[in-house]
Amino acid sequence: MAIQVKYFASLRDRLGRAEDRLDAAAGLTVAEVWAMLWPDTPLPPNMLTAVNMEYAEPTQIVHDGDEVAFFPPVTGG
Amino acid sequence: MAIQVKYFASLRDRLGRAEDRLDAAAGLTVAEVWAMLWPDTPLPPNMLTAVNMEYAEPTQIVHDGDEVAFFPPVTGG
Amino acid sequence: MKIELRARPFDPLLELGFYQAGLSELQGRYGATAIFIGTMRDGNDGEPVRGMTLEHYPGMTERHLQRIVETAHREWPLLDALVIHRVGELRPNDPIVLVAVWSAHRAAAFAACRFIMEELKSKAPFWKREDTAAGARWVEHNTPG
Amino acid sequence: MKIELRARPFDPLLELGFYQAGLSELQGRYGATAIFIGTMRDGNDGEPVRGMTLEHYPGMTERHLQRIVETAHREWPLLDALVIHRVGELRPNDPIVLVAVWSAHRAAAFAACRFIMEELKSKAPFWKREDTAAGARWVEHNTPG
Repeated sequence: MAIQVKYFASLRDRLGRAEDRLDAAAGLTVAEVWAMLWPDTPLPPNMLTAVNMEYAEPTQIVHDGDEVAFFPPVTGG
Repeated sequence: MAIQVKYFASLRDRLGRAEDRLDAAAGLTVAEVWAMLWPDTPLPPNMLTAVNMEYAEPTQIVHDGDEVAFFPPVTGG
Repeated sequence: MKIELRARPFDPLLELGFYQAGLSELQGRYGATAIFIGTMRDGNDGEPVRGMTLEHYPGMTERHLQRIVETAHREWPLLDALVIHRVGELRPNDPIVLVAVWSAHRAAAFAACRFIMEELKSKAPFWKREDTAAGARWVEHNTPG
Repeated sequence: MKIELRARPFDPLLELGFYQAGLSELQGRYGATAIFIGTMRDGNDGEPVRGMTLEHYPGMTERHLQRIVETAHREWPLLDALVIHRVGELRPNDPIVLVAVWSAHRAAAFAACRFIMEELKSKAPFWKREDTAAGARWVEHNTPG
């Protein structure tokens, strides 16, 4: 399956890029998507995750074509 | 002593006048000011009273030159 | 800080704009402005209302509005506040009251704006008389906040 | 109901005036308008701030703002609501966010306006980067509401 991955704000700055594309076997969780892309970098504490623009737990299973996002706490308003 | 008395809103309409002047012996309370002016008309329930533009209890003593006001619950805003 | 009674219709957004333009020394310091505008409705208690008269107690009304805003200033870290309240004859859709408060942060701005409105409605001596098809009637109490 | 992101500076009072002018069928029905305006301050955490960049997650931000306002509409008897939020480069004193809600009575208007702001600040994916003398820094968390 193909997963589109996005990073925002301070996390994007830290990683040095805004997007990734992951081709992997089906059945991965959000946390496993991160671990496959960043095997040497644990997801920083407090980071939030979204799947297809909905907030998601790290344990949520992703599917082919999903967009997974990682970002720090929001600070709008 | 001389007391200036004011009535507002529905109370003024009911009484048919906006002001009274009372000349009386010293030491009256707000309630007694009303009773002297309107011996046959009990102060309608819920009415509020003020002395010199400060909310007052019916038991407050009034003094020469004071302005006493009687009015219904306020409905501004 | 400005507290004003107005005998003629006023435009709350225009007033706000003018007033805020005068707050040049606060520019960059306020992060939060909370505003409430009360407007005359064309009906109340299920009956059409064609007009309204707002009576007040000259002197006492201004004094209590002033005190309410001063209390808000003591209670919360406000940078400024503006209150304008109509008196006299109103038509439906006429603004009745404008309350605006400026603060560094939103918690104080929201709380103070709400406080000023609740205090105003319970303590400032104003009285509404509504003009309905059945004649004039005094509003007996305010809607709970 | 209107929810908008703006990439350029906007005038909240002008926007409010325009929007409310379009609410002609609500005239006489709303007795209460509660408004919040968030403005960029020129300092934060004791340090001068010269500018700010507001990043967002295109698509997700709009979706969540929409949902927040819809939730407010379900929770309170609102007549209308307007939310405008900046993205991009801001200077001190630039408006960041405008939230306005119209209702018959003040309790619903106040509560819904506050709710929308708190939800927006905790759920809508926006991120602030401040430009200070020491360089750019990401704001790590919002001031508690």
